[in-house]
Amino acid sequence: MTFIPKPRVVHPGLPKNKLGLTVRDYEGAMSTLCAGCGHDSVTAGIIQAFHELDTEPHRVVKLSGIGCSSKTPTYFVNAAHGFNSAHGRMPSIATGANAANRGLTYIGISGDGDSLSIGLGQLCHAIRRNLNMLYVIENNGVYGLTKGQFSASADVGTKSKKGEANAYGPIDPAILALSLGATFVARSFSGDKQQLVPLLKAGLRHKGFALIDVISPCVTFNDHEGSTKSYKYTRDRNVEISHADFVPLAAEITAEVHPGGATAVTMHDGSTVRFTKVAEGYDPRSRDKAMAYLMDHQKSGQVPTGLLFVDETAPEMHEIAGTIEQPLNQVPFEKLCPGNKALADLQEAFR
Amino acid sequence: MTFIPKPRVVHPGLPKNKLGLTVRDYEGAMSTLCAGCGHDSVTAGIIQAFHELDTEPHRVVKLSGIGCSSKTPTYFVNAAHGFNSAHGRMPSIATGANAANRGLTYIGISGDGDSLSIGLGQLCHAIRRNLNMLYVIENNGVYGLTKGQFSASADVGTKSKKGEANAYGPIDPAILALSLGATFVARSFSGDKQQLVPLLKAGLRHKGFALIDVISPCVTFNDHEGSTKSYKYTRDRNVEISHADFVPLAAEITAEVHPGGATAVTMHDGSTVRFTKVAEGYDPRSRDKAMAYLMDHQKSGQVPTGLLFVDETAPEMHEIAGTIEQPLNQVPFEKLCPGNKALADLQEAFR
Amino acid sequence: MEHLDTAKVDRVNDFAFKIANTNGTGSASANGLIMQAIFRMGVPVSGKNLFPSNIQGLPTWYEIRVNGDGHTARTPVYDLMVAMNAETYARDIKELRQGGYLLHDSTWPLSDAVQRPDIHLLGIPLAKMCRENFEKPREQVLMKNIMYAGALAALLDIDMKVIDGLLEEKYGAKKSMMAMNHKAIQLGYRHAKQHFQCPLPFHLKTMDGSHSTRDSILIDGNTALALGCMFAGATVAAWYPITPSTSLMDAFRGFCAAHRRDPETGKNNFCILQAEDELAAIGMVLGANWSGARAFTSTSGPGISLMGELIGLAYYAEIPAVIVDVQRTGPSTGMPTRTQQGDILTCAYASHGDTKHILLFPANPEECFTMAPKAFDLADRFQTPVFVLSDLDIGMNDWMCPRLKWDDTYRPDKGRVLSSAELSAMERFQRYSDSDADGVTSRTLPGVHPKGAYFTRGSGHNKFGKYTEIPDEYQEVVDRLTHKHKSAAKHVPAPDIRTMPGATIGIVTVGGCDQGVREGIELLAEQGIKANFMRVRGFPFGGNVEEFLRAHETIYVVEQNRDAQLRTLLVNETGIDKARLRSVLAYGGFPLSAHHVVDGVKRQLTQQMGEAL
Amino acid sequence: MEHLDTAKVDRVNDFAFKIANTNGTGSASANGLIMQAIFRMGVPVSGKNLFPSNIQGLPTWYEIRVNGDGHTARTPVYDLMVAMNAETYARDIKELRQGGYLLHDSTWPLSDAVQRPDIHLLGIPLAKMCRENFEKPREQVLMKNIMYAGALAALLDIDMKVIDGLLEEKYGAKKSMMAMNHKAIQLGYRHAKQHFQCPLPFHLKTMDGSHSTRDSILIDGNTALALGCMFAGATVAAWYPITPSTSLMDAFRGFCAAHRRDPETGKNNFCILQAEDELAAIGMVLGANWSGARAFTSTSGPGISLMGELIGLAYYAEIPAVIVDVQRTGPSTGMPTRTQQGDILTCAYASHGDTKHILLFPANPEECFTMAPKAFDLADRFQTPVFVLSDLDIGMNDWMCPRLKWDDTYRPDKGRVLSSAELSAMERFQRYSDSDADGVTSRTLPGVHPKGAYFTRGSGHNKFGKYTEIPDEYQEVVDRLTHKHKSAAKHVPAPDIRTMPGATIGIVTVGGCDQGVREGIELLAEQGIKANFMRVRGFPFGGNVEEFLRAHETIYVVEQNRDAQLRTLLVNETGIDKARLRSVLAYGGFPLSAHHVVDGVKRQLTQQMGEAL
Ligand SMILES: Cc1ncc(C[n+]2csc(CCOP(=O)(O)OP(=O)(O)O)c2C)c(N)n1
Ligand SMILES: Cc1ncc(C[n+]2csc(CCOP(=O)(O)OP(=O)(O)O)c2C)c(N)n1
Ligand code: SF4
Ligand code: SF4
Ligand SMILES: [Mg+2]
Ligand SMILES: [Mg+2]
Repeated sequence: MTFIPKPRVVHPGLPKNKLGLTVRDYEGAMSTLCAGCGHDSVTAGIIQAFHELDTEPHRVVKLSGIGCSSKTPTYFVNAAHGFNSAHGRMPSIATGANAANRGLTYIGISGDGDSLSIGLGQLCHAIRRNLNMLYVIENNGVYGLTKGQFSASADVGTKSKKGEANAYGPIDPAILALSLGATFVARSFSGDKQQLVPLLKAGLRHKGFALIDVISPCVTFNDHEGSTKSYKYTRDRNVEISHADFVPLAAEITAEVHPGGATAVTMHDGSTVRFTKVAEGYDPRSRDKAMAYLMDHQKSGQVPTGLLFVDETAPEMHEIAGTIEQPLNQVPFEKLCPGNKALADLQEAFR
Repeated sequence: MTFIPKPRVVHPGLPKNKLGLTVRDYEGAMSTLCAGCGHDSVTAGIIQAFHELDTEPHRVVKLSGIGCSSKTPTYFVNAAHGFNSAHGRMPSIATGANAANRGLTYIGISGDGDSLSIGLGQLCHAIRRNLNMLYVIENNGVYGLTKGQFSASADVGTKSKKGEANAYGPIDPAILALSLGATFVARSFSGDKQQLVPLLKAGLRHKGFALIDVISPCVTFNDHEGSTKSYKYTRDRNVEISHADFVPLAAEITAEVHPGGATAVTMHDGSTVRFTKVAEGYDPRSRDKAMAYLMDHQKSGQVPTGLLFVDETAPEMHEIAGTIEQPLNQVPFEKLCPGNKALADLQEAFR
Repeated sequence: MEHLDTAKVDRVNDFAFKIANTNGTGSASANGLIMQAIFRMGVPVSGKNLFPSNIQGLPTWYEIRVNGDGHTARTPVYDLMVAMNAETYARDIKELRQGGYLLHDSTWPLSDAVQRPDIHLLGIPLAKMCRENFEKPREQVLMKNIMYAGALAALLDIDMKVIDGLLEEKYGAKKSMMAMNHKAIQLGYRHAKQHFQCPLPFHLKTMDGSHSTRDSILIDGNTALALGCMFAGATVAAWYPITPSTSLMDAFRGFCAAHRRDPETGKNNFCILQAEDELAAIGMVLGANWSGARAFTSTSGPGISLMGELIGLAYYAEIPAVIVDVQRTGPSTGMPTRTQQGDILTCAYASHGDTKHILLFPANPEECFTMAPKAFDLADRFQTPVFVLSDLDIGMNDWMCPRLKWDDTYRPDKGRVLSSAELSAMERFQRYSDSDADGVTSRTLPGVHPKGAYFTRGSGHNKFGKYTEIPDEYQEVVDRLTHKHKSAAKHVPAPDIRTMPGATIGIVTVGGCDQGVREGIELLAEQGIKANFMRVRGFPFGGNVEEFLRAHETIYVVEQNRDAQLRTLLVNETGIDKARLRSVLAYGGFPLSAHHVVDGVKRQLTQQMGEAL
Repeated sequence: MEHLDTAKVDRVNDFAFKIANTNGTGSASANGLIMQAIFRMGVPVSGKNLFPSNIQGLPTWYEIRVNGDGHTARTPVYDLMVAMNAETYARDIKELRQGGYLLHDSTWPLSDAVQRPDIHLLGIPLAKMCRENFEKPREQVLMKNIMYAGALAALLDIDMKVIDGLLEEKYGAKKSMMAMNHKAIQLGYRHAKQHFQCPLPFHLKTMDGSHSTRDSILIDGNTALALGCMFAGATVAAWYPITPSTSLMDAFRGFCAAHRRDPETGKNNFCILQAEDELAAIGMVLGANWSGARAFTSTSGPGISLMGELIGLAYYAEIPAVIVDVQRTGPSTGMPTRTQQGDILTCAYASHGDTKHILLFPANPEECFTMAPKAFDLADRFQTPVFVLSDLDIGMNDWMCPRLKWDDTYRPDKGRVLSSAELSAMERFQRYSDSDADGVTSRTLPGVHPKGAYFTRGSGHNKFGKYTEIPDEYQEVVDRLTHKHKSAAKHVPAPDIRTMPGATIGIVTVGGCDQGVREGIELLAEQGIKANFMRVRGFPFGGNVEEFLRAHETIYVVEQNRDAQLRTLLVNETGIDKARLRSVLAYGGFPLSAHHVVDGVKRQLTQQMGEAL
């Protein structure tokens, strides 16, 4: 990937956020993905989300594994540190980075191959630790960068470009996450920015591990007739079962409340996630109900999307570990080293 | 572990199975585990199950990873090939062995550390392939062989021997397996042979991946007051929600049928699994119901046991792959090598 | 690079040209068409595809070298550049020799990047002609490439009948495609004929006789290796996709589908498992070989690192395994679409603790084919992992090589595996006893016979296969493993040694460097520097390797990595004095070319003279 | 083993005894009690715990050597054997020197296994006495051990006041425990006094002055290394349990709990993560160091193999990391509770592709402590992984060593990390440019300043940190890495060199072999064979390592692995002629003892003479 820096044309008209930054200030290098790749739309959504959240660009840490999807952190928030790590290992690297500095905003971008095959174990354990980060799976049902092999999220019967049908059952990241006790589980579609952006914002503000499974079609290897991860298939089957709006702290709440069921969830920073549409009998605050609903619809071939489950109360990794508030990488050495006197004293135990 | 061969005392009285073998013929080397270790009871159950199934000992393949639990294949069926592999890698090695020879009976023994931490990814993918084997997790909530660290199956709040409480949420192998589309999911308790043996038999006869999560207390590191994997705790909380009897092919069916709900499932070899007791409204043939039930009870602190779910219809790995019936390691070379003539012909494509 | 200036101007069947393009535009088929056409004319040719680690829109190059004498190593200087990618104009034009030709799309004015008065410009308004002749945008993109192919046919005197034949074979069925391609070829061809003086001073001439390609095929190493695995009787393959090894497993699947389906049942006489990662892939391979099937995996550097632990298990528990490492540029993710020989040491000593492995080093697709059965035979005979170290250049580029032959009398050497009969006859089986002269003991397969049962483990065991923590019992087994590894030296392929009367210098190399080094030696000879040649083909090293080293005071080891890994292995594993071995290293990621060897050797020779003075 | 016969009979503070037992019976506390009591008497002592890879019921041994001159290496011959495990009688008795003593439980008749007229039997009806004096079965098991401790006190003249003191410290609080232990000690003590002639000819005598242990502590290497990490300012630790490294992280947790809790909030100034496996553990360490914390992991062989891929990422992306490898016997799972130095090469060249790493080799707990901060300083300064290669013997056995000291003026060398101020002052930050003389470039931490942002990648990158596939740009970076690694030679700990007037032979060793080799050199000197000593302490090797090698015609390299890994590394990475280096190898899993060195060197010397003739 050669990085042709985008000409920073000044658009006086562009709206500024609280930091006085325009959306351009959240962009990255020019994408080198295929024209029309779903991943580029997700990147656009991420850029908008950060802008609307008034995030300080350099306080963001963006991480990824290996894959076309994992290349995308290069394409947003240039002023943020990025780590394009190794295939399937981003969760552990994000865990370490967060352990060292809990004060930053962590976003991880992965693919279905990166997360559900080689990286499955690490993903599951990051969920278990409730690591405080937004984890986006750009799910296209194939290994894009290695030219189109089926991934573990490929549905039974979906056809490869050469026409072979996949026979192995899929791993549904949302169902998996729910079964592992994830505290924020959502699914969206790269083609639906209206839905995606609020979810990204909510996920970024969630305290703990926020997983968003974004169906993000691979135009080159998995967008053909017979594929269950194509734009067309996803558009047709996509049913939004709970639409969430993100309402920043102290913003006036305008969205109209939907009748009955869940209405809103308050995030730890005081902002709220407001449900303007929830399927009958569905409650995004109930893990069991969410699970039951998803498993039921897995068979139907529908693709339920939206904020599927959220629990803002569970402790995240540092709360569990009892770490100090101050980022560990900023604790002065004097506080860390007990010194020679203490050393002399403690050695009495070794006499 | 030094292997003091057990004196093969001849017990004329011991009952013989169809092969004329007594239970002693299914034993292995003397156990070197701690006196009272739950794993030894599981071993005893396995020995009984094989004997009652009239299995030819040398047609069994026993595999394991690393851990106290993984040592146990040495302690049963001496006449079977055993493979004590590497930590967390048994599923892949079993997959390869089975790929090479589908004609044998495969049993894998693992621990909660071996399967839910380092081996989690491989376990999940073996489930996904519906690899034809019985996979037993001897679950004690700790790493026994490395002296008692919490494993990923340790419940929130359970106390270590030193008194520290575990803070991370547990991974429940049964719930995980259901969410991944496992075709046979059961849970039992090393202290309940009545329940365990029929489950082992059913699992061995199941076509596809049979997972049995056996709570198997570690007397040395996790059997104390405050542990949620102790003998006492498990005995008190263990609720059998579906009792299965295994009825071999053509054996007269005697077990009385329980009122309503599931009654029996026929295995691919014609034998039947008969439910003599099933909780009200529970149906071990419904994945959704089973999942809903387990998730519901996870909170209650109960330990639901029994045959939780079974689907005998799903294709196993070789059916999915379309492999010939004859074991691949026995196909004559003549059938495998196209020969020089064919080579000459196919090279026209490279001109 | 001196050949720049010494480049002869008028040459038949001896020149090189390069096509610069953008990936994802379908240029591959146009480039392949030309390459194949030249090949069918009987003229020795080689193509190097330099593509990015990306799917669409980045620079990609295809280099074609034509050489009547059969030299097919990469050459870095070109007589003709087909510059289809404005983004790389500047870089591309630099690679043209003085008096070279630049074929470009004159639809737009040439950028000022082109500042070389000493080259000839050949402008064709390709984009414009496409717009005028084809409707669909995609068609316009694809046909632009076919069009320059047509122009090249005219400029280089490629036989149009051959080209038509190839198109016929490819599109015969699809009439519309056929028509479109034919039209594009003609458009390019005619335009060139009309506007340029064809052919150019360097051009093609149909060849027959000695160096002709009549009895050769055009094949890449991954395809050849896949063929070899099928012929060797491999039934189980487990892998995880990774460039540049992926095409090997694709080819294996293809060949098995064609030749391994049971006629009666239509079922597969093979089982290919796409694993969840490389740790699982190698685990599957161990399980399958342990059960008596021939199983292999193919991967590249990162996969080798991940397989480390289980490779040690296979070594210590003595389980056969064939591991193909199609090397790419490391370390870490490195440059996935660039070549290197950087895993030699990692593979030789893979895994923690004391371990040593068997390595095979194919140099070209032909050896990829022949070394595959060899690898399985060695793995089975020595009950241990065997690595086949190919690389991206060998594996993914099309090489011209003699038609492959198969000896129908070949039968797999399964090594010491006890049959049911043998087992029932014997008193008692003990896995690691009864070592033969090579240090190999007999093994058994699951399910064969009750007496054959034993417990395989990676933990300490004695010669009976029982767990032990007793020093002597442990040492007895690992010492036998040392002996076993040494014994393999007699069985790995002997080195390829080519001597020259009066030569005192020795040049040692490995794998894909073969062509470049041999051409380099010819060029050096022309300059009066005579050298003998040895290409190592296997590890552990046989006696003749050490002999060759001892026979030369000064030895240059040519290899494609930074740390002189072959040299290190030679120093570790032979008695040779390190000081005699000097390194010539090329590790930028492109295939080796003769000038690397010539320049490297000459630089050091003059140095030495300096020192000598 | 000649010292058997030459063993002097009457010796004060110079003897060895061994306790054979079954694991899980709580013998550890009894053995520790004796060991500590001798230590408190001021007498140099060492204990080697030979335990099985199992939790309960298998043979376990504890060897105690007492040596007034301060020799603490393992000795394989014993003056007294406390044989508490009938299963191993036969083996245990073999290890007694002529005229040695066997202390056994005479509750039952001695098995016929005991066929040595040349030793003295000391029978005590321990089991019987336990049954008579203690009720609970568990008590009976535990107290049996305390009872033989009492007997040993009488037989070896251990100061009873010291023992009472130790019991007081340990059980002072728990009166009942105190009483029970005291009773058991007395029972054993009195029985010995009554029935045997105490003390035995070899026995203890309180020591003061030069070699006395007054200013020493008794500590294992894992504990010392954990201390070192805490003092070095490590805040993040990620690990996966594995013998023999587990106790290191346990100790680190303990120290942090005691010294790293924020007084006000009670919150932790540290974060210890029990990872799901070693791949995750190293990933966490990379992430944390990348973010500017000091982070480390501790593991053993199998873990190193699993970390391979990410170690290569750290090397190429230039991320600091400290990796402690407490080596155990390989390959594969090997013998988890036995020691070896088998990961030297694996660590030096870990990961595929061209990689080289920095290694530190502590020889004892004191160096474990001092090398911890050194490791972090080197990792931060050179922005690369640093391995600390300890082993099971150093890590898990109690060693006598001088009290540890800490220089309060020490401040971490964080290397070239740009501050927010520096960044805002500079025009533009480029990650891999502005290399200093050592080949180190400056880095930035996330969240510090917008100008500091860059993209870290394991894929090909140029000096600006941008993705590249261009040969020159790629080579520029990896060539700097070569230079950077070389530069570290000046900064790793210098070798420990000890010369002897008139010595011509050189003996080179590493790590835990230190004690055995130095004692061996003394013994050789007594026999007229003079040798100089060098213990390598770090890699890359500094100039003085090569100097020492050049200065000796004949060099013996003593190490604990099968494949002469240190020798190989010396040959690869210095200019020394391989032929000069001969190996003395001990790799059965037990700690090295002097006789390995003496026998090994003498055997080869006589050989050479033979050759010379
Ligand atoms: C250890 C290792 N194995 C294999 C690869 C090759 N590889 C690169 S990307 C990829 C899969 C990417 O699939 P996915 O995560 O779904 O991303 P996508 O390209 O589909 O967005 C693989 C197998 C690698 N880079 N590293
Ligand atoms: C690669 C690797 N890492 C770590 C270890 C150390 N180890 C041995 S057993 C074990 C955990 C065993 O726990 P579990 O699977 O629950 O078995 P249990 O002993 O509890 O029955 C570990 C971490 C190892 N053998 N290999
Ligand atoms: S290959 Fe697929 S996933 Fe990769 S960039 Fe192209 S469209 Fe996107
Ligand atoms: S430590 Fe625990 S798991 Fe291991 S053998 Fe003892 S009781 Fe069983
Ligand atoms: Mg994908
Ligand atoms: Mg366990």
